[in-house]
Amino acid sequence: MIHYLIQDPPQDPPKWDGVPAPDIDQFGQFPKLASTFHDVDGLFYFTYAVCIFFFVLITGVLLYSVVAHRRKTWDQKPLSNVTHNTPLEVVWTLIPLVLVMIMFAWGFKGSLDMTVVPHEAHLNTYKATAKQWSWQFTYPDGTTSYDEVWVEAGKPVQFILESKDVLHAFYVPAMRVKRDVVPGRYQSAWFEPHFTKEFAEGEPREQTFHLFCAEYCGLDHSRMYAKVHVVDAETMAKTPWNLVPKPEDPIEDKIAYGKQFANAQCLSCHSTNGAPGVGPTWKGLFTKDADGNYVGRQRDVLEGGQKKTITVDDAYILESIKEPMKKLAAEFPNGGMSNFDSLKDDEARLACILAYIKSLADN
Amino acid sequence: MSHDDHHAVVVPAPGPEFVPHEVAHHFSTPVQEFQSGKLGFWLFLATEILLFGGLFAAYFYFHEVYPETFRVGGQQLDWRLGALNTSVLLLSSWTMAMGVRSAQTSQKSKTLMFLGLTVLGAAIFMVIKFFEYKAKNEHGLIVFSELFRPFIENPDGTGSLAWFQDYHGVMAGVPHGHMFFAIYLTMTAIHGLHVVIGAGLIIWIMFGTAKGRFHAGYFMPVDLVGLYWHLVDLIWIFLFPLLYLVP
Amino acid sequence: MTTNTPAVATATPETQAPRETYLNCSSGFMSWAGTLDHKRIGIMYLVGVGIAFLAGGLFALLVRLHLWEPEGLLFSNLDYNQVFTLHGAFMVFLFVIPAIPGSIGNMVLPLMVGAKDVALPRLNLLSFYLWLTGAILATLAIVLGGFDTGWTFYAPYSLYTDKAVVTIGLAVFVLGFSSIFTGLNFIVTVHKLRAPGMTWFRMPLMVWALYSTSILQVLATPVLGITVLLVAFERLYHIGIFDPRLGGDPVLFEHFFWFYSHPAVYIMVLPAFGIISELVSVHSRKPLFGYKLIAFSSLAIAIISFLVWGHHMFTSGQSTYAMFAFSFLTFFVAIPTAIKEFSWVATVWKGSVALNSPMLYALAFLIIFAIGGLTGVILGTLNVNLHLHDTYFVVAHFHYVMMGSISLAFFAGLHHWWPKMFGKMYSETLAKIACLIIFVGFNMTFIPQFIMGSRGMPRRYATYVPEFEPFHQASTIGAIILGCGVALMVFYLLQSLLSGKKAKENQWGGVTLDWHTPTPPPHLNFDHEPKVVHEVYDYSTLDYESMQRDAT
Amino acid sequence: MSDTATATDAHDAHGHGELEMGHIHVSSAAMFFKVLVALLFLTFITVAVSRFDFGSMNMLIAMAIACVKASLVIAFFMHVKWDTAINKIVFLGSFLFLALLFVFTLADLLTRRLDHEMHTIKSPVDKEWVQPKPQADGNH
Repeated sequence: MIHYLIQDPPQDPPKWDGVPAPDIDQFGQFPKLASTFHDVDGLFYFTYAVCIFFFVLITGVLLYSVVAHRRKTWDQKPLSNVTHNTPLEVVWTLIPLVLVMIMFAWGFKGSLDMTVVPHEAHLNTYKATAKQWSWQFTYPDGTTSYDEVWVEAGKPVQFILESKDVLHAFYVPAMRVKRDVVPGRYQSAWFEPHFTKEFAEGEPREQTFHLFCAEYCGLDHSRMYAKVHVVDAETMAKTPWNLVPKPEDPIEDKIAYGKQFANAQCLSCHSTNGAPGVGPTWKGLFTKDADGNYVGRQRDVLEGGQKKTITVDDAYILESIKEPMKKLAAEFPNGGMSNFDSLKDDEARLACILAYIKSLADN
Repeated sequence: MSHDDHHAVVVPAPGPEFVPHEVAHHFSTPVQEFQSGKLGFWLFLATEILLFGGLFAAYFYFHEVYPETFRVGGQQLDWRLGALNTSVLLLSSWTMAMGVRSAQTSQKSKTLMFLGLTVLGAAIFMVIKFFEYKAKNEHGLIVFSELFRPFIENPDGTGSLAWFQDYHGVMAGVPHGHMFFAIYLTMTAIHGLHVVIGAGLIIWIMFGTAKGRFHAGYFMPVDLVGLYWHLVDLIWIFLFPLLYLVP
Repeated sequence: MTTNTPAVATATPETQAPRETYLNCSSGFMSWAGTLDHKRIGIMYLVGVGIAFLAGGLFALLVRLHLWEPEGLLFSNLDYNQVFTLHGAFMVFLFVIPAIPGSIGNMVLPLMVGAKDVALPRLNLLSFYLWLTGAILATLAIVLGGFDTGWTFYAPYSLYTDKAVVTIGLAVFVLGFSSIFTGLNFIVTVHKLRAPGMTWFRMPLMVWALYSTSILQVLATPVLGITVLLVAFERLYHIGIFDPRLGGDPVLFEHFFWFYSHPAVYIMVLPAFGIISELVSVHSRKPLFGYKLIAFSSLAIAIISFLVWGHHMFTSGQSTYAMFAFSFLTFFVAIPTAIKEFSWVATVWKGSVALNSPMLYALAFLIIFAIGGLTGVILGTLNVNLHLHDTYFVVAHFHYVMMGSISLAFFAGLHHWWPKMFGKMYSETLAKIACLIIFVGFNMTFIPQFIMGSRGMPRRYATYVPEFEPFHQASTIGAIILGCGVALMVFYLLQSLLSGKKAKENQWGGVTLDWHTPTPPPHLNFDHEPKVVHEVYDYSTLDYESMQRDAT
Repeated sequence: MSDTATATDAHDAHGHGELEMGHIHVSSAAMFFKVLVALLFLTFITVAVSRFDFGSMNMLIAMAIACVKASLVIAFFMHVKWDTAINKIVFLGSFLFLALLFVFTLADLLTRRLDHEMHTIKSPVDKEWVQPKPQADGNH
C-alpha cells in the first residue's frame, strides 16, 4: 500500500468487510445461483461447451498441421495447393449459423424472463436510489435503509432504479441481475431470491450477497457497494433495517450507528481526520471543554452569497444535511452536496449522525 | 535509375491567359488524377453527411420526446428570413454550378464573375443569419454573452441556464424550452461555419482562376469546391423546413 | 507478374555506392517531415504508434500493479481512474485504430496494388500530422488535469467531471479525421491506382481488408466526431441533449458513441485479419483457402458491423425490442468471422509451414483470436450478457481481441515486413523467444480475468472485494511477463536497425507485388511499371533460383 | 483493372496527356436555370404548405419536398446524374448508413414506450415516486 505512505489511509474498513465470499458453482465459473434465472447458467455453459469444442478443433488442426507439415528444407513445396472446397465451406458456414441461432433463441427466452416483471414482484416493489457513491433503498412500507437491503427468500422482488446524478448499474452477481441506473428516468429489475446453502438447525436463515455498481460513475465507483441480505419471512417481519437507536437509547449505540451510517453515506466526501475531501472535513467541528460540553468552532459560511461567521451547533449541522446549499462552508463556495431527502424527517438517524460527529471532538 | 522512366504528364493550356497543368508524379494520366480527386472528395462529402447526420438524429429524437417544445420554439423563428436565406443559398448554388461550367469551358472572366457572386451569396446569407441571431439574443432565447456561463443547479434538483432566459416568456409551460434553441443554435452554427469555410475556399479558387490555372483541361479544384458548396446548400434545404416550418 | 530480379542482388563491391532506396534518396529533417512518400509516412506512423503503444502499455502495467492488493497498491481512486482512462484512450485512439492502417498499411498497400504512391499523398501527410496533433492534445489533456471518464466518455459523467474532457474530446475529433483521411486515401488508391492486370480478385487479402476497414473509417468516424463535439458543446454551453438535468438522454449518447465504436472494433480488427491472411499464405507457401469467401467476409463484416452497436447497451435501458433486434443481428457477425478463422487453418493444413518469427506471431494470433472470438459469442447472448456486461469477462474478451489479436497481428506484420521496410534483419532467435514470452504472459494476464468476470468482478474498480485477490495477482504477474516480452521485442527490433544483418531481397518467399520490388523499395516503389499476369498467391511463380542465390 | 486501364490505353493511343473531355459532361446553362427555377418554386411550395396544418403529416410533407429539392441539387448541380458509378454509390450509400443511425436510434426511443407498459414504469418525465398499488383483480 505504497500510496498510503504519502496520503492518509481510508478511515474505515471497506463496506464489504465481513461479507463472506459467495459459494462457487461446480464448474468454478459463476457464484452459485441465488435466484430463479437458471437460463443464464444453462446457456452460459452450453455456449461455453460449444466454444471449447471449436477451440479444441481449431487449435488441434492448426497445431497438427504446423507440426506435421512444417517446412524441413528451405525450398519445400506444399503437399496440396487446394484453394477451396465448396461442401466444406458450406458446412462450416451452416453449422455455426445453426448453433448461434440456438443461442439467440435461448438467450431471447432467458432475457424475456428477466425483463417481464411478474405480478408478485409488482406487489413487492422496492426503490433503489443510486447516487455517487452509495445506495439507498425504500421498502414497500416507505421506510428506508442505506447500503444494505433485506429481501425475503422465495418472494419475488422488483427494484425501481433511480439515479440522482450519473449513470450507475445495479448488479447482484449471485442473482444474475444487472441493470443500468439512468438519471432522468426509472429502470427496473426483478428477481426471486433464494438461499444457496442448507442451514443447520438453529442457525439464522440469512445469507448476504454483493451488490456492485457496474457502470463507471467516477471517483469512488469501486466503493459504491451494498449488501443484499436474503432472509426468511420470520426475520423479514422484524424489519431489521428499522433498528435505529431511539433518542432514549444509550449514546454509545447512537454513535456506533451514526458511525456506520456516516461510513456508508458521508465519508466518501467528508473526512474525519482533517484530510481535504470533496466537502469540508468533520474534524474539529466541535471540541469538548473541561466540563464535557461540546463547543462548536467558528466557521465562515456563505449564505445567499454573503459571507458571515457563525458558530457550529446542532441546528447548523442539521440544516446542512437538510438544506446543503443554504449555508456553504467558505472553502467550498460551489457546494454540491447531494440531497438527502429521505433523512429530512428521520429524526432518529439524524440524532445518530449528530452524536457521531460530536464524538469526533477533541478533548 | 528509378527517376529515369518517369516523365511528367502535362496538360497544355487552351490559351495564352491560362497556364498548363502538370499531373502529379504518381498518376499516369490526367483522367486518373481527376477521377481520384473526385472520388476522394465524394468520400469526404459522405463523412460530412454523417457528421451532420448525428445532429439530425438528435433533432428527430428530441422532436419525438418534446413535440410541444419544438412546436412553440419553431414559432419563434421568422420563416420569412428563413425562406429568404433559402433562396439566397439556392441562387448561390446556381451561380456556383455556372461557375464550374465556365471553368469547364475555359471562360476565365465568367468563372470569376460567377464565383464572386457565390461569395456574395454567402455573405448575404451570413448577414441575414446575424440578424436572426440578434433577434434571438434580444428576446432572451439565446443570450450570446451568457453562452459559456455554468449551469446553475438548485438543491431541489431544478436549475437554470444562463443563456436561456425565457423560462417564463414565450416558452413558459413547455418542458425544457431551451432544447429547441440549443439544437437550432448548434445546427445553424455548424452549418454557418461550413458557409464561411466554403466562401473561403471559393475565394482561394478565385485566385487560382485569376492566375489562369483552371481551364477545360484542368478544373478539378473548381469542381470540388463546387461540390462542397452544393453540400452546404443541401444541408440547408433540410434545415429550413425542420427548424422554421415543421415544428 | 513482373519479376524484377535486381541486377545488383549479389556481391556488391565495397566501393560501389549503395543502391538508392526510399530511405537514402534524400536526407535532412525536412525530407522526412515534409515527405509525400507513403513509405516514409508509414515509418513516421510506426514510430508514433510505437511510442503510443509503449505509453499505453506503461499505464496498463501501472493499473495491474495497483490491483495487486484489494485496497490498491499505488494510487488514490482518482489517480487510478485517470490511469485506466489514459490506458484506454491511448491504446484505442492513438494505437489500435491507426496502428496497422497508418504504419503497415501505408507502407505496403501501394506496393501491393502496384502504385507509385497512395492516391492523395498530401492528404496522407496531413493525416499523419492530424494524428500527431491528436497525440499532442491528448498529452496536453494530461497536463491540464487529466481525464477520468473512461475512454468511452459516457454522459452524463463526462459532462460533470471537472477534468480536461474538452481537450481530450478535441484530440479524439482530430484523431478521427486522421483516421478518416487514411481510409479515404486507401479507397481511392484501391479504386484508381491498381497496376495494369491487377483485377479486384487478384488483390492480396491485406488490400481487401484495408479496403473494408476504410469503408468503416469513412462512414462511422464522423458520427464519433459529432458526438465528441456535442459533449464539448454540452460542457461549454449546455445544449442539454445528453444531460438529464436539462431534459437530455444519456442513452442517446450511447447510441451515437457505439454507432461509431462498434464499427471501430472492426476498424481495428479487419487490418489484423488482412495481415494474418497474408502471413499464413506466405509462410505456408500455399494459396489462401477460400480467397473470395475471405474477401467477401471482410466486406460483410464491414456492413453488418453497422447493425449491431446496441449489443454494448443491453443493460443500459434501451428498449427490450431494440435489445432483441441487436442481439439477433450480432450473431451474424460471428459467421464471417468464423469463416475466416476456418479458412486460415485450412490454409496452413498441408502447407509447407515455415516456423519463423512472423509465422509464430501469426499462430499465436490464431489461437488467441479463437478465444477472443468465441467469448464474443458468449457475450452476444442476451441473458448471459446481462450478467457479464461491464465485468472483467468483457475486459478479458476485448483484450483477447484488441491486445491479443490485433497487437499480435501488428507484431506479426511488423516482423514480416521489417526486412522489406529497412532492409535489415532482426535476430530470429530473440524474436521467437519474445513471441513465446508474450504468448504466455498474455494468457496468464487475461485468463484469470475471465474467471473473475463471470464470478462478478466489475470493471474499472480501483479497489475490490478480497476474494478476487489471487486472480488479480496472477493477472498482474502475467502482465509483467507480457511487458518483459514486449520490451525484448522492442530491444531486438531497434538493435537490428543498428547492427542487423542485411535482409534478403525476398526474405520469406512472397509472391505478391510488395515482394517484387527491390528491398528496401526505391522512392517510386518499382523500377519498372508492374504488370500483373498471374493470379494472387500463385506460388508456382516463386523464383527459387534467385532466392537461393540470395541465400548464399 | 477496369477504369484506369482504359484511360491508360487512351493515353497511349494519343501520345499526349490531354484530358479526354468526353469523360466530362458539361451541362447546358439553360438546364441549370430550369433547375434553379424549380428549386425556388419548391421553396415557395414548402412555405405555402406549411401555412396549413396537416397534423402528423406536416413533417412527412416537408421532408418529401426537401428530398425532391435535394435530389435536384444532387442530380444536376452536383452532376451526380452523369458521374461514375462508384461516385454515385459512395454519395448515395452514405445516406443509407445515415438511415441506419436514424432507424435504430428512433426505433429504440419509440419501442421504449411499449417497454414502459411491460415494466409498468411511469413516464420518464414524471419523477414523482408513487408506490404501485396492489391490483384488486390480481391474476394469481
